[in-house]
Amino acid sequence: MTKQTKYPADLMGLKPDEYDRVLEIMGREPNRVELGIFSVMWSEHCSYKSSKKWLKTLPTKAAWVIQGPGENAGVIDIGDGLAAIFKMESHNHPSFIEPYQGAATGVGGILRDVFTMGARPIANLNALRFGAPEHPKTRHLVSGVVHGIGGYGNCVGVPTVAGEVNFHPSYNGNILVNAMTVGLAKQDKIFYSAAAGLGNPVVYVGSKTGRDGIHGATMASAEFSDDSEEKRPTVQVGDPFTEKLLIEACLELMETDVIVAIQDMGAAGLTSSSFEMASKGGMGIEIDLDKVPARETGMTPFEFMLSESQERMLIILKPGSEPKAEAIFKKWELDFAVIGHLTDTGRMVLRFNGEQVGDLPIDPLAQASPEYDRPWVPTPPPAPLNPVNHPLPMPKALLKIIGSPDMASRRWIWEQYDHLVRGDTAQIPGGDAAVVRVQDHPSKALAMSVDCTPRYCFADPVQGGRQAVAETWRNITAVGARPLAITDNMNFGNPERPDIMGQFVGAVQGIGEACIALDYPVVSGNVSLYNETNGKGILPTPAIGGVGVLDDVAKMMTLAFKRPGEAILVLGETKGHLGQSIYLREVLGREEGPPPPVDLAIERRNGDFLRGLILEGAVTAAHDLSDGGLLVGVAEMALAGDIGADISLTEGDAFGAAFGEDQARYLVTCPASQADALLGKAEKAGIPATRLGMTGGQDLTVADQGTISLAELRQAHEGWLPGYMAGKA
Amino acid sequence: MKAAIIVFPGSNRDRDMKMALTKASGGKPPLEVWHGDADFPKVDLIVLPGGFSYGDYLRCGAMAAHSPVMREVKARADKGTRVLAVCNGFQIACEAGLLPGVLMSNAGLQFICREITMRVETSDSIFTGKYRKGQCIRVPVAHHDGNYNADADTVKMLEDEDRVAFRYANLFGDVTPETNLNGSVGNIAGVFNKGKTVLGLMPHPENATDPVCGGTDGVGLFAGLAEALQ
Amino acid sequence: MKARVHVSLKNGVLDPQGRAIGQALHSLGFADVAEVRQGKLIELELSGALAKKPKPEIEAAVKEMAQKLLANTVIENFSVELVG
Amino acid sequence: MKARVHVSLKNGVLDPQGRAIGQALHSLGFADVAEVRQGKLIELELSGALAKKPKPEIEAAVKEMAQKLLANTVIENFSVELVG
Ligand SMILES: Nc1ncnc2c1ncn2[C@@H]1O[C@H](COP(=O)(O)OP(=O)(O)O)[C@@H](O)[C@H]1O
Ligand SMILES: [Mg+2]
Repeated sequence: MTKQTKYPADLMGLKPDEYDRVLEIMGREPNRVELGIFSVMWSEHCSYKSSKKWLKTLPTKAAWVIQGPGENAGVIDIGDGLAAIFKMESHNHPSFIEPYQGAATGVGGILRDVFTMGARPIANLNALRFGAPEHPKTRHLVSGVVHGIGGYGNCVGVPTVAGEVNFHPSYNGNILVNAMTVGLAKQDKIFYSAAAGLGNPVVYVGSKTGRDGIHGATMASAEFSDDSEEKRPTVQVGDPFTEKLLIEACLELMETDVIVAIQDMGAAGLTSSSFEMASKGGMGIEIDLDKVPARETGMTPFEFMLSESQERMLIILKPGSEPKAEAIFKKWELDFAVIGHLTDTGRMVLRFNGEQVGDLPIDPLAQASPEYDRPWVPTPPPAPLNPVNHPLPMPKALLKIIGSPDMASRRWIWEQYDHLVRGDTAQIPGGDAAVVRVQDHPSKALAMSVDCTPRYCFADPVQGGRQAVAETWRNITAVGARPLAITDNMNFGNPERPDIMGQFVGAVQGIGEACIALDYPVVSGNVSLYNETNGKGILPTPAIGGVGVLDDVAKMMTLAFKRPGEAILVLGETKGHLGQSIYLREVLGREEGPPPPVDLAIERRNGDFLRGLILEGAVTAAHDLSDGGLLVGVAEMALAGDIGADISLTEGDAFGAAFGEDQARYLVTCPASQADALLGKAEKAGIPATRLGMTGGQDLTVADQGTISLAELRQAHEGWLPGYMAGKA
Repeated sequence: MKAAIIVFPGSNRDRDMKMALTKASGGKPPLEVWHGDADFPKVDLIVLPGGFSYGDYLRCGAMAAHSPVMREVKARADKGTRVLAVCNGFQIACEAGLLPGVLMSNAGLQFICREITMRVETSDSIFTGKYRKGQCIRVPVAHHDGNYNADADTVKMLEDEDRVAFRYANLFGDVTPETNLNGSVGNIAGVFNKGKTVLGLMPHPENATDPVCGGTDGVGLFAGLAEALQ
Repeated sequence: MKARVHVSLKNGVLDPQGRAIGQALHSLGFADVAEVRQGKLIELELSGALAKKPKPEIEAAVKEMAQKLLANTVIENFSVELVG
Repeated sequence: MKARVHVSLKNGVLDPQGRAIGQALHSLGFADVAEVRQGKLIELELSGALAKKPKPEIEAAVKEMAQKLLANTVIENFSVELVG
């Protein structure tokens, strides 16, 4: 067939073959509004066209999953008729261009995804990745992002309780800002986005629409080059006060019985929200764009449909309930406008100034968006680790590690976040997982953590994917909670490159394996591709956010040493795996070897055992081991409790034992008199466990290796980030 | 004790305050008064809670200070109704002229959320009667604009009239530049009006009333009020 | 009719924001910046009856807005300027 | 030598501050305020060699400061004025 397609001068990001598809679906040439709609709906960001095939393979089911991926956020049953609703989302590109507003609006966006389902947001988390500290932009980006997250979260009154931060040169031109929100709802008050009811009113609420971030969704899917910094597309400005009003107004409306469906306006604003609602419900929709509240004069249909103005929602109401709903939004001083109604045509019809300005079929656009099976090559297995020498005495090596950019305390960050507001934060940042009480419940609490070790993922995406899931599971376990489900944020480079696509496929495989083995399904997530600058991709970074439940918050465990003279034990096997370790990188300057393998059956066995110990009150402190290994773990527990320790490393290679990053391990303490009983119990359960030493004093001493004072360790650990931000280092 | 919490659209520690007051009054929840309702029943204690009353984009508390409900709060305070103003509430009370001074940006220009120590400067008030003068208590702060400022004459007057309620200190009771987390004049964390019927403070005693979340050093303040106002 | 209200900290009131900007400028290599003060400039678009009044009356109205809300006269000064 | 840098949000960029001030003025009874925008006014006291240079050079230096630090040119405009 010879087709003579005349392509428009501006394809708005669509590929020629995608434009051919547009012609087929439309049966005619689209006008500018229609083309713009196709372009955002089919952008990577909205359509998941490169990732869909692989995401479908992730395990998403469990008895406690109420809603898996596909809605605004995932929903799990946490007992007593209650549900936890959560999701994570990226705002990488906007945050690089304008760190304060980019990060702030990232928080605003993820909050809306969660409260749109009927949940009261009770906690925010964030996973941040910056370039090398010495890169000239890094300090400014850290400062802006942290201020932005705090500026938004503090004002809306949702505590920011946990997160993670890495520095690596691969993020120099493309930082990652992933924000997660956890909310609480009653199981019989969960709201979905599928439109229903012929003729039902389509209602717009929240802020007015301006010319904000037109084409943000396509920008989020475009690779960066140096001159995109110069182009400086319009960035949205967040208004946390309005968001606060919107949360309260929506939750108040949800107490009534008038909502058929509700959806936030996220990326691609009115376009994607209206298409998704109509498509999910198999309905058509007619919108009168003159009715959309406008912030500026002279806005065009194109601008109305593609604006990414923040703090807006779309609601399908039961007929006749408009006055009741309007009264609530007026009380909160928010805009309220009926902008259209549902039809049974399966089409979206747009009107403006009395004329029809767009007419598109809904399903082909929303559901038959392109799906690519991108070519991929598996990541070659990493070369074995070359011999390792030990240039520094152990105390000096520990000092260097604990004050390194990736390991130093994040206090400077989380003290700028209100992590206490609402009065339910039982475990503040600085521990393994944050713990937030379930409001008005006598004993229940949620535990949450976000984790990923990108250097592992780069060396071996499958192991790295497993490890990221396992680490959140371990963190939640270490506070005594039962891990229930995860959300993911898949940050990768350009999927059109087979090696990058291979990283993605590998990570998805690893994540899936871990979810199955740990009974820990994926209930929501987000994909951010094209994270590259000038052809150089970021380290593959599948950030995982986990949520678990603690039935009795009084049993919550923390990592601080509690008393001098207690026994310190290690659960799990220490083999001394130094490949891809922090020790190797920070002390020897080498990023090499395979990452530690993750044996998921052992993960589960060891973790379940520890949780049992915590719940029966057999341990006084617990901490999972990850970056930096055992000695770093001991140091963190000592610093948190301001009590030193005396330990000995019995096994062969002392440095491997001290700094190896073998997985599935925990440190615990217990009264000295009960150590033998605990070891016996572990042996009976088939769990490797060893006695490491005793707590006490104000120093950390490793037999035969030397001593270092807590004061010196604290100085290095607490000092680096504030010092760096003040312009030192 | 009959208490009312004034809820502005951007209040966000109203719930924390409600939990603390409910506990202190033996399970009886306080009244919640919406900022648009200047008309509310007679109470023994009015609370201005923390948060970002109207977004606080101009100056913290500036807009709330001019809201209709604040006119009513001022009128009642003038007649002796007790007022507890915490964090954003303190900012509002200063802007409204219920308390002297202003709250400027923290000297470090950053939001600070952290548990701190404050020294009780007087036990001669119904707010602080359950504490010893000189006692050091641990409570969290969470603010960006807590830098208390007043001219030298005002500060002298506050001191002469025993109207400084709390100062930022260390656990030994030393009031030093290092313990001055936000730049406040004289490390002042909280002040009274003349007559000590109104207390404004930046730290959050309401977030220190539960052993599971934040400790219990703030309990004394609420227990004292409940006892005195029953 | 437009009015501009310039709100600045009174002399003698410490301006940490200004000082931080000054330090940042120094570290960027702008050594010859002796002092920095940061103030607010609030631009009001006036309409209706007010906009049609004689200038002195408009100015008085804007001054009242500044006094009541836009500035905190304990620590801030303000000045009003009418444009166009 | 003094320089003033006026930093304001670009047209079309949401100005939550300005909007909130406008609403507050209305509720105080100032009905005839149609729109409010809030900007910054940064006053720099210049000294040393820079202060002695010809005006166009000073202006260029201050513009560079604004570009690099004082304004966020993604969402803000600025203008420079030399005084005295
Ligand atoms: N960006 C952040 N925001 C809030 N808390 C953070 C952030 N980064 C790190 N933290 C907190 O600091 C502590 C240490 O972080 P991390 O080393 O990543 O923990 P872990 O190794 O247990 O996963 C955790 O409690 C974490 O929640
Ligand atoms: Mg951990």
